[in-house]
Amino acid sequence: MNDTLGALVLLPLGGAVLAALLPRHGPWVGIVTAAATLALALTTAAAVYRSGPRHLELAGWGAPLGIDLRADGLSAAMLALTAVVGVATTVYATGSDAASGRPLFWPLWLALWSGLNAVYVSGDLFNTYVALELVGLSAVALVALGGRDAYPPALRYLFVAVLGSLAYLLGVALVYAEAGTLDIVEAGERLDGATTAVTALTATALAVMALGLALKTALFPLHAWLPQAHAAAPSAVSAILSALVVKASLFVLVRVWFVVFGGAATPGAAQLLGILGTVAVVWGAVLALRQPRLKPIVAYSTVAQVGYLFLLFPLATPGLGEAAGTTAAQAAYAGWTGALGLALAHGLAKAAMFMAAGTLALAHGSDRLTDLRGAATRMPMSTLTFGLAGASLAGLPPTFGFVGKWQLLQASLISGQWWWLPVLLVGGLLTAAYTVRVLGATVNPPDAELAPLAPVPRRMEWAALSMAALAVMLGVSSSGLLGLLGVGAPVGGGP
Amino acid sequence: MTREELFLAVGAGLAVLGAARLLLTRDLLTRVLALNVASGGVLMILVALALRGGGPDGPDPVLHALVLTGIVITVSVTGFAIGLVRRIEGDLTEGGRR
Amino acid sequence: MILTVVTVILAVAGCFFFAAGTVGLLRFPDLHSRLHAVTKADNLGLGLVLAALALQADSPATALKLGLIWALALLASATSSHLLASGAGDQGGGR
Amino acid sequence: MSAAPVTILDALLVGGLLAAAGLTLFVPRRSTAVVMFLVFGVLLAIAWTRLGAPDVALAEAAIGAGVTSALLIDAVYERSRRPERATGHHRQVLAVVGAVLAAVLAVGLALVLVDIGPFTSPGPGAADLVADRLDESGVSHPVTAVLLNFRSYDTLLEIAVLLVAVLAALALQPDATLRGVPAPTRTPDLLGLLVRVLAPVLVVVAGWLLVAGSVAPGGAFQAGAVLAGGLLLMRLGGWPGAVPASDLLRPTLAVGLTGFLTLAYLTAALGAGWLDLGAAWAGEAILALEALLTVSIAMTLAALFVANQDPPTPPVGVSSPERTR
Repeated sequence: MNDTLGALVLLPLGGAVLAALLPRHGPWVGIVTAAATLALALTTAAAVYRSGPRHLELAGWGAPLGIDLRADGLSAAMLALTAVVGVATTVYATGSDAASGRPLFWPLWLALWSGLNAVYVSGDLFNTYVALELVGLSAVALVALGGRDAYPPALRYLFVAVLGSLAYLLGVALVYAEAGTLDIVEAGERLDGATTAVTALTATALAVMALGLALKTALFPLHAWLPQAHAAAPSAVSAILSALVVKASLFVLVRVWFVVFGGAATPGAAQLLGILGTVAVVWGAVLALRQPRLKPIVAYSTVAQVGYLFLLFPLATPGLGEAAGTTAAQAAYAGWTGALGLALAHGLAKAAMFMAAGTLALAHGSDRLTDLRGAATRMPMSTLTFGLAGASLAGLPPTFGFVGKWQLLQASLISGQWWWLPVLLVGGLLTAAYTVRVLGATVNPPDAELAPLAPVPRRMEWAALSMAALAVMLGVSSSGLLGLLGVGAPVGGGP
Repeated sequence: MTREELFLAVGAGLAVLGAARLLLTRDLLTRVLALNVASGGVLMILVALALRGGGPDGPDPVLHALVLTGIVITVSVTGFAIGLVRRIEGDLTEGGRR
Repeated sequence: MILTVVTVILAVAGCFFFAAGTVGLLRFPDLHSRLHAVTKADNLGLGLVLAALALQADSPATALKLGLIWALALLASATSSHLLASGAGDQGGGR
Repeated sequence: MSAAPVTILDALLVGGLLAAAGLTLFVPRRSTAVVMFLVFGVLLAIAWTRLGAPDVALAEAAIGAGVTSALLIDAVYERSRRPERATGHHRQVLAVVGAVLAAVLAVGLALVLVDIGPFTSPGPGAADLVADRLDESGVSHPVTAVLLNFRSYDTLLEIAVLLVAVLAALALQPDATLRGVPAPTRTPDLLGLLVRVLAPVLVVVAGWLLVAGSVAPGGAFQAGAVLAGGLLLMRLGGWPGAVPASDLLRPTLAVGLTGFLTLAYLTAALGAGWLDLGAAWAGEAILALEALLTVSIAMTLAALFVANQDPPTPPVGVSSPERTR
């Protein structure tokens, strides 16, 4: 059973090699690999939900000599999100070369998927670095598939991604110097046990790692690279980047913050991350409102939505090490499930939004809002997809986004950090505003002459709509998913 | 000051120098070079730590293995980055855009 | 003792040729004379330094490796300066 | 481990490193910057030997200084244009603030680092375990044991990174192969001679590095980099097929990762667990795997170099004279 953890990484990687060797059969290799990986991910998630975190010692050595793979509830949820969005984007990408960008899409995308899974199951700090580089390099290569205009943003993305990784690597070296191990859980135990006070070394290690990972996650004010790169990429790639890739570095930051540095993460630093997240929520939304084109709107929306996820740190950090049942632990647990649930909801909704934006742009030959008139009646499915996804992002009931925000609201109230409440409300309003602006642009004005639409394969629209529908429907039955996020969580004293 | 301490300090200097230059210059090739200098600095810290953390059998082999991996990753990134730089600048000279 | 003295003499002579070659590189007016200075002087300098090292080597195998290094360096520098010179000839002069 | 004192050589080395890095990053001429980077790479390699890391030194000399510099030099000599720099008050202020901030950061980081005492980890450190269990790994060189047995999963992902890098570079070509890159046309006789002499030597050196990796510094990466140099020389010296343009290219690039994955699948399928090499046959398995990796690494590095060269169309005019500002 535990062997699925290895297969989750090595199966898509095998698919990537196969797709590289058989360039003409890329779509088939992609679909088969995607289906198998989805099955593996769902099996793993079910196993974690039923019987707790999974653990696998690779090569038979065991940490700290070898590398261990681990999957707790958060890992399982991220694996499942990646697989679900991955299957949808795979189907979507088979629809059009313009959406995927040439045959090399397939090996690069499968390698990226493998890297994402590797990040989520890794139990080792340095292995995480290598996995992050696999994710970063293949993501940049996928952006570059967008053609000559995508090269400058791709290069900028590459510099940012590698600089972030280098900062992270420096932190790994410092942790190793202090703890003598690269295993994440063991390093956490040793750092916790060895130091009574936070040493300068530990603080420096946490600071450089947080800086590097925040850069890779595009936290304000380190976000400027993201909208360009995500908007310049082919649509399927944009969906993958916004829905999945930014989550990988956030996942690592969560691991590092709560597991490795549990004792060193101070409330002050957590508040700082929350404040930066708040600024991102407002700033990203304001810029999204000012974009004349659809894909940049969706890309700036990612900057804003990533900001919410950083509320995890101020809301959950005070509950570290508190016994189950205390107020602090309850608040932290609500913050944990809320912010990470929101990450899942954002993944689904943002994938839907970018895919819908892609089909609209493909049909209309442009993604300028002024060129999209009439889409509401002529491409109702794509427009509906965009609207549903926007509703989930804005946190309207009964969507999954609403559930996440509700949990964050609870966490703020219980922990007495009332100052996050306006952020949640204003952010929702701004999200609704730019969604409505896009929807308004698709309405058909009377007696306007409309250019004919280019044909778009139906499966592309279906793939997008399925993600949006999932983002809404999961809100109705969310308890299972929230429970999964709590399995093995570092806060809340266990589920 | 011991040899490890000297190289730890120089590694820190190179890492920061490279990172700062990467962020502050606009010349694309200089950015590639800066990335490599920063990477050299970080790897120097790892190698110096290996010397400090070594046992009677010599320096820490785990850190050396990590540095080897780091060098290979850096050259991969550099190779692709130079390709992008050349395409971008080829466009600039050719079409006279910007 | 004699070995040490010979080693030092060879090494110092080698360094002298390197220095001379470098001065030539910096001072000579055009590509061809620069190449002349560098390849001549540096090949000789490298040979002398390697000979000094070979005298201090633990085993004949090490000395042989040093000799191999010199042979490869000679070959490489001859080829590269040939390429440089003919390349410069194509473009009509030095840089 | 007795603390080694700083010698004059160390001080010179460090001074040279800082000077080379500074020149690399700040001289206006690109060609000078690249040559200074080459010097920086060589000095780094010397620094690694001073720090007791011969494996890293070999890799740095072959990959860090060798391959990277070849890529950079090739990039510079065809085009030496530097986009104009926006000058002005704003940018100068930014530069000064950046420099001050960087200096503060560097000093702070250096102070923290220098302050680290000898490792006092509360449990058994990874390094101690490597020494304890080296004889179960199938090789006697600890770095190779870490790379290809204890932490083989890291190396597998690293090989994947290399493959992704070369695929990414190929994606910049119009048809995702090397067919569009013109082979070198004119081969001077002397270069042909050099290639005929040097190519076998490089193959022998690569093979030696590969086999030596089991017991001494060396291994697939160092061997692969040396072999890559050989392949490129052969391509320049009149054997353009040394780096195949299309049909054979991808299989050669992927053979290392394919072999690694096959090993992983086999170990899992046979019930031992992912990448679990039995002590009885680990040595042979590692050597075979390294041989495949060497081929892939060599071809990857060579193909990166070739792929970065410009496609024939669109023709780029005579490179503009170098501008220094």
